[in-house]
Amino acid sequence: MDLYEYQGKQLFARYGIPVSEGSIAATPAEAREAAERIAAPVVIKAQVLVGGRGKAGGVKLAADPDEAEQHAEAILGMDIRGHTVHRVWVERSSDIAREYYFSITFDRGAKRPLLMLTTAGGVEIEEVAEKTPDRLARLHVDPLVGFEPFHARRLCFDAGLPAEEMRQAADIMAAAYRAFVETDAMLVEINPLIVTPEGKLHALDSKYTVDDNALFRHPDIAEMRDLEALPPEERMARERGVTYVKLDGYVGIIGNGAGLVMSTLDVVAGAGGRPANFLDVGGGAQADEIVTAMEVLLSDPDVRAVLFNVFGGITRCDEVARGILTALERLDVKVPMVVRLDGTNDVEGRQLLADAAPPNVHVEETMLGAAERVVELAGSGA
Amino acid sequence: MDLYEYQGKQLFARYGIPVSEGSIAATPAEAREAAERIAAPVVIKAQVLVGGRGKAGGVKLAADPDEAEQHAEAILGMDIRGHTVHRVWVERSSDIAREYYFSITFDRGAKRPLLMLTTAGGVEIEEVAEKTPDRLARLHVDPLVGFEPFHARRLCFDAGLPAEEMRQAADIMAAAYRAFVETDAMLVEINPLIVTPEGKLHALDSKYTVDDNALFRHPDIAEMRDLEALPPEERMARERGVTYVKLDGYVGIIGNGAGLVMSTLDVVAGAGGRPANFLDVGGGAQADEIVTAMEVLLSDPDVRAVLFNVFGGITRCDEVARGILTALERLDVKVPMVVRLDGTNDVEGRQLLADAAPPNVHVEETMLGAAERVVELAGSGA
Amino acid sequence: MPIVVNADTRLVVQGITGREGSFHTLRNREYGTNVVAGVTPGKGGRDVEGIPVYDTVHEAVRREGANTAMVFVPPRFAGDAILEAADAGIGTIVCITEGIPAHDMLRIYTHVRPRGITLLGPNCPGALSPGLANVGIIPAQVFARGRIGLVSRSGTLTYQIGKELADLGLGNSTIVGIGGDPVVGLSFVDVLDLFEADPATDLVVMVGEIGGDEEEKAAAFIGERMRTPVVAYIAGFQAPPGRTMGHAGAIISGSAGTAQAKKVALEAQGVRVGASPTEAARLAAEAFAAPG
Amino acid sequence: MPIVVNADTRLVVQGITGREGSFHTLRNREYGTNVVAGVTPGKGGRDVEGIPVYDTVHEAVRREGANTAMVFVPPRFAGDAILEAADAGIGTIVCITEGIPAHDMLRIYTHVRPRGITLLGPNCPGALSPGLANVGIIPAQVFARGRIGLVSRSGTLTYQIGKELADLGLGNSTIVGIGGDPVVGLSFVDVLDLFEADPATDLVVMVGEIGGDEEEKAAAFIGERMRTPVVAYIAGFQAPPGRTMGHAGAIISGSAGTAQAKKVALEAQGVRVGASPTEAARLAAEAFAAPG
Repeated sequence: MDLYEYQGKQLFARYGIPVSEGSIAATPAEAREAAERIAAPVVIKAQVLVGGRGKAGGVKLAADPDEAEQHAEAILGMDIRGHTVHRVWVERSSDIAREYYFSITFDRGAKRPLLMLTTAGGVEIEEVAEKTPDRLARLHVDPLVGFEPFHARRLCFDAGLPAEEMRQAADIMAAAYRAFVETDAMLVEINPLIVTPEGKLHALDSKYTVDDNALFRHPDIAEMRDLEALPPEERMARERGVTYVKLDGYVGIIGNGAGLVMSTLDVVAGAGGRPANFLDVGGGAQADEIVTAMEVLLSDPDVRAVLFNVFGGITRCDEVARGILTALERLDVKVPMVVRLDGTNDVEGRQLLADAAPPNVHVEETMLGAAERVVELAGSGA
Repeated sequence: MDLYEYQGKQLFARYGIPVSEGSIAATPAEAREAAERIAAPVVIKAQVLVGGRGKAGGVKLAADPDEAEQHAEAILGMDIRGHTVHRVWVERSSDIAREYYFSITFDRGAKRPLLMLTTAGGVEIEEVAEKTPDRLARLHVDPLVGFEPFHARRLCFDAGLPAEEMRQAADIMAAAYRAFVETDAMLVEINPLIVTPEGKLHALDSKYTVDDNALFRHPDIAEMRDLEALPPEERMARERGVTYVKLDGYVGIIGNGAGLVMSTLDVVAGAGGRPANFLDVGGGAQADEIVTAMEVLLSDPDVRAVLFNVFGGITRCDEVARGILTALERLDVKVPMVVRLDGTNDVEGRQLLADAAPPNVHVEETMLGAAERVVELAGSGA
Repeated sequence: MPIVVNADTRLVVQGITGREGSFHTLRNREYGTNVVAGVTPGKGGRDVEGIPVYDTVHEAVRREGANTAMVFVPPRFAGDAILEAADAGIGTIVCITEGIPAHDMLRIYTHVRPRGITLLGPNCPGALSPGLANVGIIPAQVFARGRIGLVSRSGTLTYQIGKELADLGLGNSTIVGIGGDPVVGLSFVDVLDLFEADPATDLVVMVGEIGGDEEEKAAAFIGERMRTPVVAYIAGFQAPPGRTMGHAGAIISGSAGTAQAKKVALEAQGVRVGASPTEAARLAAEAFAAPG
Repeated sequence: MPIVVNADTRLVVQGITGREGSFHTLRNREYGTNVVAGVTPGKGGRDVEGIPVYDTVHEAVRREGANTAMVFVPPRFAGDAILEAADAGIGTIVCITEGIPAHDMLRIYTHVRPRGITLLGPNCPGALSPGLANVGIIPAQVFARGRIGLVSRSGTLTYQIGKELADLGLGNSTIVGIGGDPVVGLSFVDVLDLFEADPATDLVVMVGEIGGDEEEKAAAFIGERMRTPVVAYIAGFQAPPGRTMGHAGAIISGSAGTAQAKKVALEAQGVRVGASPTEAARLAAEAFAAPG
């Protein structure tokens, strides 16, 4: 789960990482009030879960409350790379002497947290890694031993931080590590980590991702989720507990198991079609779950045909067939469906479909055959 | 550093282990006030850093404040195995259905914390270990992984705890483990861990030892040290930062390095003498430290002769000789001294002593020879 | 002796009295797996159709000599269950549970790895050595006994490929589902290493997917160390970056972890990569028929 | 090649710019030890009489190929220093510092042990292989070169015994001070194991003291595994129970850890235990003269 800048900064503040004074605003009037409270020049920052808002005009400096209100007016509702701005963060403007970068990522390859620090901050870290790799200090922390003072020293010396800033940097890194572990984060990024003309270090932006699987122990963070930010189909999927990712094609795809569904997308693409989505009903799905999944998938108006690809292990194919038939009864299904059932109780499943013989359902024996068929049907059904 | 029962219970309470309501009292009047505040039958418990206070009459039940005052009167000032009672702990009396035992010790052999739980509590654990070893559940915890729910389950099931008490026991064990780690404890013992007739678990006594080397990070615990409890020579030694242990003999012993001093005690005993103390001046001692050490040692009126055994490594023998001569000047040394100097600058050291030729100082070449000489001098000097 | 699970397996099932736990335990036993015990705290002394239940894994080890554990407990307790099994001296731990927090697995992995414990999963279908033992949820009927090792991050996709191999008359020595989480115990490299040393395996089919760099590491390992031929399949060419595709670990981060990059890395080491499960099975059949 | 420190030692000193650190570093170098670097955070770029100083151990490893570290920093920072050395890939860490909290050492020991790192100390005088290298504070002039391995929990007591051996014309292959703390890296058993495999060592003198059960474990190890003869000395027969005798680890807990118990355990395995350092040296001379 990705957090907005202001949410990440709330967590920063909780762990003692210095951030600017600020407020969240959903309307230009709220932005004005925030600027009045701060009583100093402020920055109005679009809150979106995507990069590049600066270039898109989503970050503006305002000298006074009037200007804050005007900028908020312009930014709220803006579309930034497909994301609508619903809220702006209004914070006290900072004077910047230097910009650094610090992050902790969950390095699954090394199976350890990876810490990175560079004095070349304010740009994408990939750029630093590519252009000035010697200015990028990197190290891994043993997750059982944790973050020790020597890690801080090594990062500071390797990145070439001025001696007088090391104490502050070490405190920020230790706090960020604590936040990373205690909030089950997959990413904690401070970019830029600024140095003010007075020599104070300070987080000017935040990128913060929390492990979905650990949200049960962080109810406060789980509540930060903004369902508004999702496309309507994905919102529906999330509410109903279905694993769904919207894509930009027109062949709706349902299957059981993440790997098989991903493979189905690829095979459909190989057959010349464009997948409209990824939808995994998971293992052991019951008829009801099949109906729910169908409903989510069909709520996407781009879907012209549906491919049902199930390999029964725990999942029983007769149960899936029953789900399909129920869905056809309950929902007004206008698009053709190709169904391929294999594995546990596949014969029974196919028999159920053959007996009911719904007019727009086409049963195929193989995955490859099913993919070819659905592409053909989607093409002619437009 | 060993803590008194009431100090250990303060730490228990801090970590959420249930303890009885109570107060500390240094006078019978304070004990009466405490009993009045509690307004229920109380137990008056002598606070001493030694076991066996129950048998010695140091624990008494009082039905009312009058009785509390009387018992406190009797217990305060009592001598329990060489320890004078300066304070009593007055706590609400508990009803006891069952007595358990739980402890966490620093197991240096296994290099892990050792947890022990038995339902045969209230007696010395050595007795349980010997007589009913199958009722004693023991396990080690990996210090990097820490205490996990499975440890609690295993202890509870292995010890045969009733199912309905497991939740409470698990919470107490987890709290005790946290206390053990966070306060750098070498021992956390709850004996008895009682079950009340209502089924509540509760710590009725505490034994708590904290690592001296870690006191720098626990100033609050360091302040709990009761210098009054020490014999006067050891109090003086502690105040002056000298490593000193009082023994019951009459040959005063000073040396450099714990192993060499222990060995010197043994060699003196082998020569027929009885050591009065252990005193290690440590590595690299300067003349001033020698004077201080001598002062501590000579404050013991039992000392009839002194053996100075130094093997110079970092320590320079000439520096030691200078310290001895200064001490002889400053202190009124009435007992004979045998000095053996070997290692770094030994020739210079011996020369200094030979030049000054103080009347009661005898220089010996070997450790064995020095031990024999001091025993002889101590015997004739009585 | 086939790898991970085999005739020496003495299985204890953690969470045996749960609905899923008991269902799959009995299926595994029916298949011929030597299921010696189950563990459910507080239910010690009962039995599940004759399988004795204990309160702790330690007891199951002491009383029944269990050497392999299958973890079937809910995600918030599963990490603790793995640590319990490791502490009890279990040598092979198969964790089926999906949804364990990644930080829990980081700590557990760091703890068990240097102790030489074989941890399979979490979020995996388990391991099956046809004819000998099945530990997990792999539908054994799909797979025939044979000499092809199969290793995969995905469950159903593995069954698909097993089925396609069976259709071509080919069977498996062992099927190992390593799991779809960001941090799993056995990696592709670990399993390839086991297959390389396994006299019962003549060819390996490796089924990867987007996310992480384990397939790339496997490619390097194959190039440097393997004599047993390997054929691969990679899923997720159509996956968009930054989205989790069902498995917690199936996500392209920035430009890292794409199916294309994995395919290129494997092909650079001479590994043929099928464009579909069907083609992967066909390539395996060709490699199997070719002179070693 | 003598054990722990020898001609291959490339030493980095952590805390080189401190008073004690620089004094002993220069003494070690003067003796012939290959001191390649020092580390003091913030003083990188300076030098101590020609020895380059770095800010981190990693840099000292990268630039100077250090393979052994000597830790000379104050107790509250020493644990961190050991972890830094381990993280930097140092294979042998000698920690002189006294007073490190026992819980710190518990965590450090658990971390470094499975990684195969040789940790000597803390609270130890170091190791000396006469004529080759001296890492620590052992006064080299006391010891002659020879074929007796010497291992001890105590510093000055070791010097005493070394001197007594020298007086009898005997010298040492390596002198190892394992340290007087409750948790130290190398135990008696570890060092005995190294001496057993060391062709330069014909006899071992082991110097124990009260507290813990490492001498008892050593006795068992000697009985089961050692062919090299061992002679012992134990200090602390006069120590009262429950009191720390100078070394944090020198304490009799209840009835455990007494000198008598250790003596009995050793003698039960045929180890002769001297009643004084003088007698221990004499027993060593006898054993050394006897046909192996």
